[in-house]
Amino acid sequence: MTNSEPKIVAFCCHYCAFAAADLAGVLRLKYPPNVHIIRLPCTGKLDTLYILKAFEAGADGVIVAGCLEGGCHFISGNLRAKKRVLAVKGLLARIGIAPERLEFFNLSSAQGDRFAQIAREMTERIKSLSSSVLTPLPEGKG
Amino acid sequence: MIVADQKPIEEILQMLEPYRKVLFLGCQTCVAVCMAGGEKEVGLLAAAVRLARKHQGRPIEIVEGAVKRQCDDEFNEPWAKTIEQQEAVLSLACGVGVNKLSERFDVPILPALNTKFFGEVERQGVWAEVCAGCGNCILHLTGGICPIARCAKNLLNGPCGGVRADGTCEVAQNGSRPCAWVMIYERLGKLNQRQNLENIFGAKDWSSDRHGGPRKRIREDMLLEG
Amino acid sequence: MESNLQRALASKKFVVTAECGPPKSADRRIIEEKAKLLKDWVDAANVTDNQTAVTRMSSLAACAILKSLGLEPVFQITCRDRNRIALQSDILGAYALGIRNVLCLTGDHQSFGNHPQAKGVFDLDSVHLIETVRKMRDEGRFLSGDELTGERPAMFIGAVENPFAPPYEFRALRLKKKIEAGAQFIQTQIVYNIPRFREFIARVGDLGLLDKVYIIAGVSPIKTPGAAKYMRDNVSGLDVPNEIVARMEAAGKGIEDKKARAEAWRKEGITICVEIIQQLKEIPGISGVHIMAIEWEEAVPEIVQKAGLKT
Amino acid sequence: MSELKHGAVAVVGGGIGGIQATLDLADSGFYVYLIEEGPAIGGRMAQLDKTFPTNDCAMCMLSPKLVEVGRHPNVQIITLASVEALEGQPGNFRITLRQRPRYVDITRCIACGRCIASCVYQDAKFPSEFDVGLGKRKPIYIPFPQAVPLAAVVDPQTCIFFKSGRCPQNCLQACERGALDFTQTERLFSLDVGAVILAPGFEPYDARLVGEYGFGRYANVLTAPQFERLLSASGPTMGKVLRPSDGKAPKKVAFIHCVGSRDLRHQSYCSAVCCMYATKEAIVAKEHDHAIEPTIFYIDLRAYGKGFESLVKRAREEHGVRYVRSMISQIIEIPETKNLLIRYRDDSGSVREEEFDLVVLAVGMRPSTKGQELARKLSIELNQHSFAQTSVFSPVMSTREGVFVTGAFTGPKDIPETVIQASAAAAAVAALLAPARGTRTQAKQYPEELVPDGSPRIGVFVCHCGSNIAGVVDVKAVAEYAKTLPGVVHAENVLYTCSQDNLKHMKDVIREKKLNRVVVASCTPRNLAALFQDTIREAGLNKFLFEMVNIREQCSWVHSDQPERATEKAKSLVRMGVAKARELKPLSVQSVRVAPAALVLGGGLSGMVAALTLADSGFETHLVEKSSELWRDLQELVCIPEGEDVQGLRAKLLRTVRTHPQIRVHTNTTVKEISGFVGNFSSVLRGPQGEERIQHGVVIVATEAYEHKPNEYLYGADARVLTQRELGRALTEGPRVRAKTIVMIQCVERNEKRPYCSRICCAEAIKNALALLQQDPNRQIYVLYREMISYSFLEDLYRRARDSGVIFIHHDEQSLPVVRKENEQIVVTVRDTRLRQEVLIKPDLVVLSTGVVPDPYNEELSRLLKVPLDAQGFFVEAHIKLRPVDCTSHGIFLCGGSHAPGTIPELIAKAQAAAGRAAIILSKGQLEAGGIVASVDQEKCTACLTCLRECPFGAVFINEQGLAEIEAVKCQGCGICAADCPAKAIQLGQFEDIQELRMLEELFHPERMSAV
Repeated sequence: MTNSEPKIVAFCCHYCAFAAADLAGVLRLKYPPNVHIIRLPCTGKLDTLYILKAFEAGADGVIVAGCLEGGCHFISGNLRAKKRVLAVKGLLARIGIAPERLEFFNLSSAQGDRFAQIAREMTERIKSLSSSVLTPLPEGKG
Repeated sequence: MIVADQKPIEEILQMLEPYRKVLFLGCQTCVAVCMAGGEKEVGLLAAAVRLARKHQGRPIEIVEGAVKRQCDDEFNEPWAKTIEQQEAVLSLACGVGVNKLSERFDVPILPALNTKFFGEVERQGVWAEVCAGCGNCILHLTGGICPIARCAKNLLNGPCGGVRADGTCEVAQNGSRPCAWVMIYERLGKLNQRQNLENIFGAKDWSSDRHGGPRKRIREDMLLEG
Repeated sequence: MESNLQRALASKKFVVTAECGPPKSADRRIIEEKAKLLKDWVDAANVTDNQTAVTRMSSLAACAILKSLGLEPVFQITCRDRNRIALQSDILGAYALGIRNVLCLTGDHQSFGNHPQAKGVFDLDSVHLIETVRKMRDEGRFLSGDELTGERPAMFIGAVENPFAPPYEFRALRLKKKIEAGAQFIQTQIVYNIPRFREFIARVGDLGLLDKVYIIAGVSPIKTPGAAKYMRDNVSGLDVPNEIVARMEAAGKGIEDKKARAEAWRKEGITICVEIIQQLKEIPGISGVHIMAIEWEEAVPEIVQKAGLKT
Repeated sequence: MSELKHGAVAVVGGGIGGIQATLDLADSGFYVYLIEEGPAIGGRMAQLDKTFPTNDCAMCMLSPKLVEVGRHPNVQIITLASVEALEGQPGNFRITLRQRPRYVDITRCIACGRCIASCVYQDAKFPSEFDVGLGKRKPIYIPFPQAVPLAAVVDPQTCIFFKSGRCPQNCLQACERGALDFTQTERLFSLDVGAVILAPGFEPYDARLVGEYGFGRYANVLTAPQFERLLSASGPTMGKVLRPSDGKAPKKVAFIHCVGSRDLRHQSYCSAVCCMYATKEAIVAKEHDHAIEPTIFYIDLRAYGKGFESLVKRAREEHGVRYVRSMISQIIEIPETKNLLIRYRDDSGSVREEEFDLVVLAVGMRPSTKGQELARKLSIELNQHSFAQTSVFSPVMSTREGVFVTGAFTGPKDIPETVIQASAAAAAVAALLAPARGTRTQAKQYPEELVPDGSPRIGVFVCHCGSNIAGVVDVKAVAEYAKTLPGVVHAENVLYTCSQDNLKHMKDVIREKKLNRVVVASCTPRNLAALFQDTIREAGLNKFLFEMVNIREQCSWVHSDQPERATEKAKSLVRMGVAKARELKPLSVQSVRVAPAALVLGGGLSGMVAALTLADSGFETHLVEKSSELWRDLQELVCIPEGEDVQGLRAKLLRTVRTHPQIRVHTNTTVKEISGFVGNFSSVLRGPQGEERIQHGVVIVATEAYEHKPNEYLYGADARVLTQRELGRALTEGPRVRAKTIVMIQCVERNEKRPYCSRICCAEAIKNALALLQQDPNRQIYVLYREMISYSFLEDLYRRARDSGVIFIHHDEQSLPVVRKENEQIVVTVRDTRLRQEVLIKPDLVVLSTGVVPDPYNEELSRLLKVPLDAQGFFVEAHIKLRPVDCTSHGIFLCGGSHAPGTIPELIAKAQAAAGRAAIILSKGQLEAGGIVASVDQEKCTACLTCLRECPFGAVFINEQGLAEIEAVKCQGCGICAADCPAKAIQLGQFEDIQELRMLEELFHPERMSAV
């Protein structure tokens, strides 16, 4: 890849976030192409491992997007996912990866603009972080 | 079940510092149930360590696996070849597993967990110590609630003066644990067995606890040799 | 009867004991100063054993110093830091140093002190410790049954009880156990709530224990309204009625000058303490008071005087 | 009626009610014509941003239903159509429809929007119906993004071509699919149906008619439906609350209630939903823009439904919504600022003037003109308010046999009430047409499934979607790239993957090249995945050996400004899709036989109605009642409406139930155990004859609610203090009430513990008050209340009571009335908020409206059925809006007072609805289990119970080996268990870890692939 835009994976639930991403398209909104969506039936399916694997695979940022609170089609999947994301953020911080690279969002299927906005915001946020995820630390703590 | 906690990732990374080729071996029994060392945790920890090491510019090669019970050689045996090819093994089992692997293999076996206690699942995500494994059970006298494990001072003759007005123990932060003796008192009331409290419980014989040195249990009729 | 405290109690005197905390240093002069302050005003002084699990000069050593200065010591000994071997050994040593009163406690949990990393021993609990001292004294045997090979420690054995911690109904029963184990005198938790204390004493009476033991009620003067509130809200096992907090607050109200206000509080604190002592004196079965003026030993003479306890 | 009945049904009206009735019928073996006046289904609900009381996103709930209707094999949607005539009789109707031309062939249109972009009108300039005039559209437009059918429509009223005939018709050229057809003409045609359901809905009251509020004249006065669009993320302002006059964010927003409602100059009835939707809008506005300060001006705050009370509480306490009880007589616009001046009476009684930046009018519901016309054409009667005439005992039956009515056509109501009525109407139709079930529907026949053997052979179809994708993405390059990916044996470009000719081509390729996996790179899987899955299944592949890659909505449409990078991204997405496809496994779907019987728990009104509905539909029904009699006490469980022969209803129900060949009544019987799952329950009943085990496919919980017996106000201590039910009994059964002065106290013991509104008490009090006056017009009757809940047509009753001299005294929640005895005289004091002073009354009789409490038996049922109760002991439904009578556990349905309190018609509709929903399962005969469900690897399971504790659907159980196992029929496929399993013993079909991880691994590693 020749562009310098950060690579972002967005785990989206089928009913809300993925639908919102579709709506962003229907509304012809624009966001950076390096946001790649992976569809899950529900963010409840999001194994915390996927987040770490995404970073291992070279992602600079990870978005997890589920339904609005109280609006999960599977009742509580988004609440579980939110907690998992919080836990992984803590872990990331401790292994030298800025936790800001990972974020959980709630959005409804009607929020196409919000999805595009999230994609743009995360891209900007990660751009503003000093180093890329896997650049060696200046003092490779031996 | 044995309840354990994963060590802080910093400590694990420090342990792994000299090594570049390591097996992360989980255990699918107690520590899987308490979400410290099952296959899922192996995957997570391995990914985190790989990321951290890549980050440090010193990549590490990790083989991931989990066995049914690390405290039995037979379950570990299928991993023998793999283990022998490693510079070290990070065991995500309780201390028993680490000991067991160390007895069997000449490779450094590193503990990824802090083994904590025998516990119950209070509710999902919360484990509580309720048995101390003292080797001399008196639960029939205390309404099934163990004062050795559940009282911070191992008291045997009733609660100390540090019970909060709401019946919680002053040692536990923000009232997170009820006083074991208040529980025993109430439970015995329900069972109509408060008379159990009238007599003095004598001083405990701690020789059956691990204060008597490392313990061993032998069942003669099950011995295969001799 | 080798204990002066025991003798005073036996003579039906309303006794006064006070607390004497050893220093966080090796400085014996501090003990000497406190002894001087208390000497003429109390029947005995309790020496605390690494109170609240903060490391201080050993209570055994401090008792020996008091003894040498002519003040009757009460040797407080806790189960937190010693196993049964050390406990019994210290009892023997204490007796050999002339100490005649021992107060057996379980001890505050180490997590509250300055070494929360310490391993708590808790080999015995306070009831076991009482029983152990009694056994050494009366049967000439150690806890294990092994025989003492000479002089027995003829200790006057004390214990504590907190009437203000739940389960309240159980507290009298627990006291009974301690008496059965061998406790001869009881020092209670600080009393601020007189009605609840009366209830406790009534229960103790119902169990027929008032003739079997001397009960010395704990009291403590309050220095500031802040301290009162702190004790009310944060110290488990203390029952400070709102009314006392209100009185402390009222005492300083409208006084601008800091010093004058502190003095007003101090006065009110002592007045409250004296009032409590007077009420306690009226309760049948109470044999004395134990004044815990922690790091405020100079208040003791004033309290004793105002309460009319100096004979 | 000797003729055979038709197995098809006409549902008129494509709002949420029509959609629900359609799906219920189509799922239970009937063919449905869904007839919609407009260009798309969805109705009013589609225009809502959120719904009360949970503030769930309306479109999120509705959109899947729209899609479901759109592709249901047993549904034909007929848009732009109206009913002209109905001939024949129940079971054998012929319905004549008039369909206006769309000028767009919906089978060809792919909603790409090129025609719209090319229209001679460069800017949208005509008010959009969907955005209630706040947004603009062109003459050719797509009604809304989620519309079904998703196709453009031409409005001949605004189209230049139709107006002047002189138009270059750019749209015709722009359409790559040849979908536009300006030669279409109006069509008149007839269909044979067995029954008709009318669901034409309502119209918002025309705010212009309430002149004093200046709507239409003042720029910043909006109606609530308009405000709803402002709040919507897909609305004209993208969810930003902005003033129409200057596009600025308003700070102070006023909501005015009862606009057009409860007003003899307009509509005398209460519109039933405005109090709640205004509260919802106030909260949502506040959430969108925290600076907004909402004020609600109301007369009575009618928060009477499930969960309403807590929404109002949240509005007040958490969101700081200000409620002012004051009627507003006028709004004045300040010309300079376009701000609005409102004069009102504050709590202290003084008149105040306050300036607002924006005013929202909570307009009421009025009967739609379409509905009135429909009634005329179908010869059904309307009531005095021009809503469809129904009877208390047959709430969804019109005056013409075989024609059913539902939703807001029968009176103002909210979404759940509409959905309940829709299911009730569907159930009634299903019962009527039971013999014809399945005669018009056909099960599709598929060839035997091939077992995929050997390595993956993947076929990749990259869609151009005309220029929708190909105009941005180099689709040829993507297909070429796909060919290089491991496992891919075929890749090609297709102009339109979804076209019929291509679907056939796909099947041929699958056979020729022996493909065992298919990847389609085109649009969103949310719409067409099912179509492609069906296609590969027709070619003999398991339908789960399919992966769809979205390179339109999530690529070409959002990256049209960066075509090269869009192409790169499309390649990445295809690479991921192929990576996943390599790991796909066939998933089996098993058929599970359904035990064709129902268990109805509770033999009151609801239980009997539910049992009868099921039995009439042809299903064996066990009706279980724990007491010795069905509907033992006439008055105990229900509120008797004025002038209705409930005694007669009861007698009739008892007779029919007792003699029905399909009903087995078990009185004096309780349930000892219930095991199994949807389709296959097994229960043990314990009755007088001992224990009996029955097999049944569904359970309906129909326990009722009882009148609460209070502890205060001298109740039980003085014979002159009665409850409303006790008074009702005395009025009907004697002895004659002698009192002259009567005080009624409402909301007795409604407090923190029992915060909910019981919904029926106000009407019951009014009815009893009127009855007392009828006996003796000289009586003095006082009703002390917090809010009068006389929603919908009950408002007329309330007005009649006021006109008859009943004195209504409002008091605050904080200052409750006091009842005491002074020398044997009862004295009631209360602080009257209007007079602002204490009022003292010396009544001869005090009547307490105490509300209802659920059957305590619920607790045991909740345990046996493993379904939850709420904090008050009422059963909790699966979804408060769209699944009001379903339980989260499949196969269990709820009705009766102990699901929620209700009036007799409400209870009857709910019982019919529950029976109808249950009958869907029974009518299937077989249930499908499997597919995208989780399963446990028994070798790996450590029985930690995490999955058991977490599953929101109770699908996990511990098997005989002591290990976790998942009941495929119950599993909904969310994957929570798979994600949290600490032993990694659980995998979710189609979303297995290996599949997800492969996608991640290859996401950013194109180089890895080229090496292969």
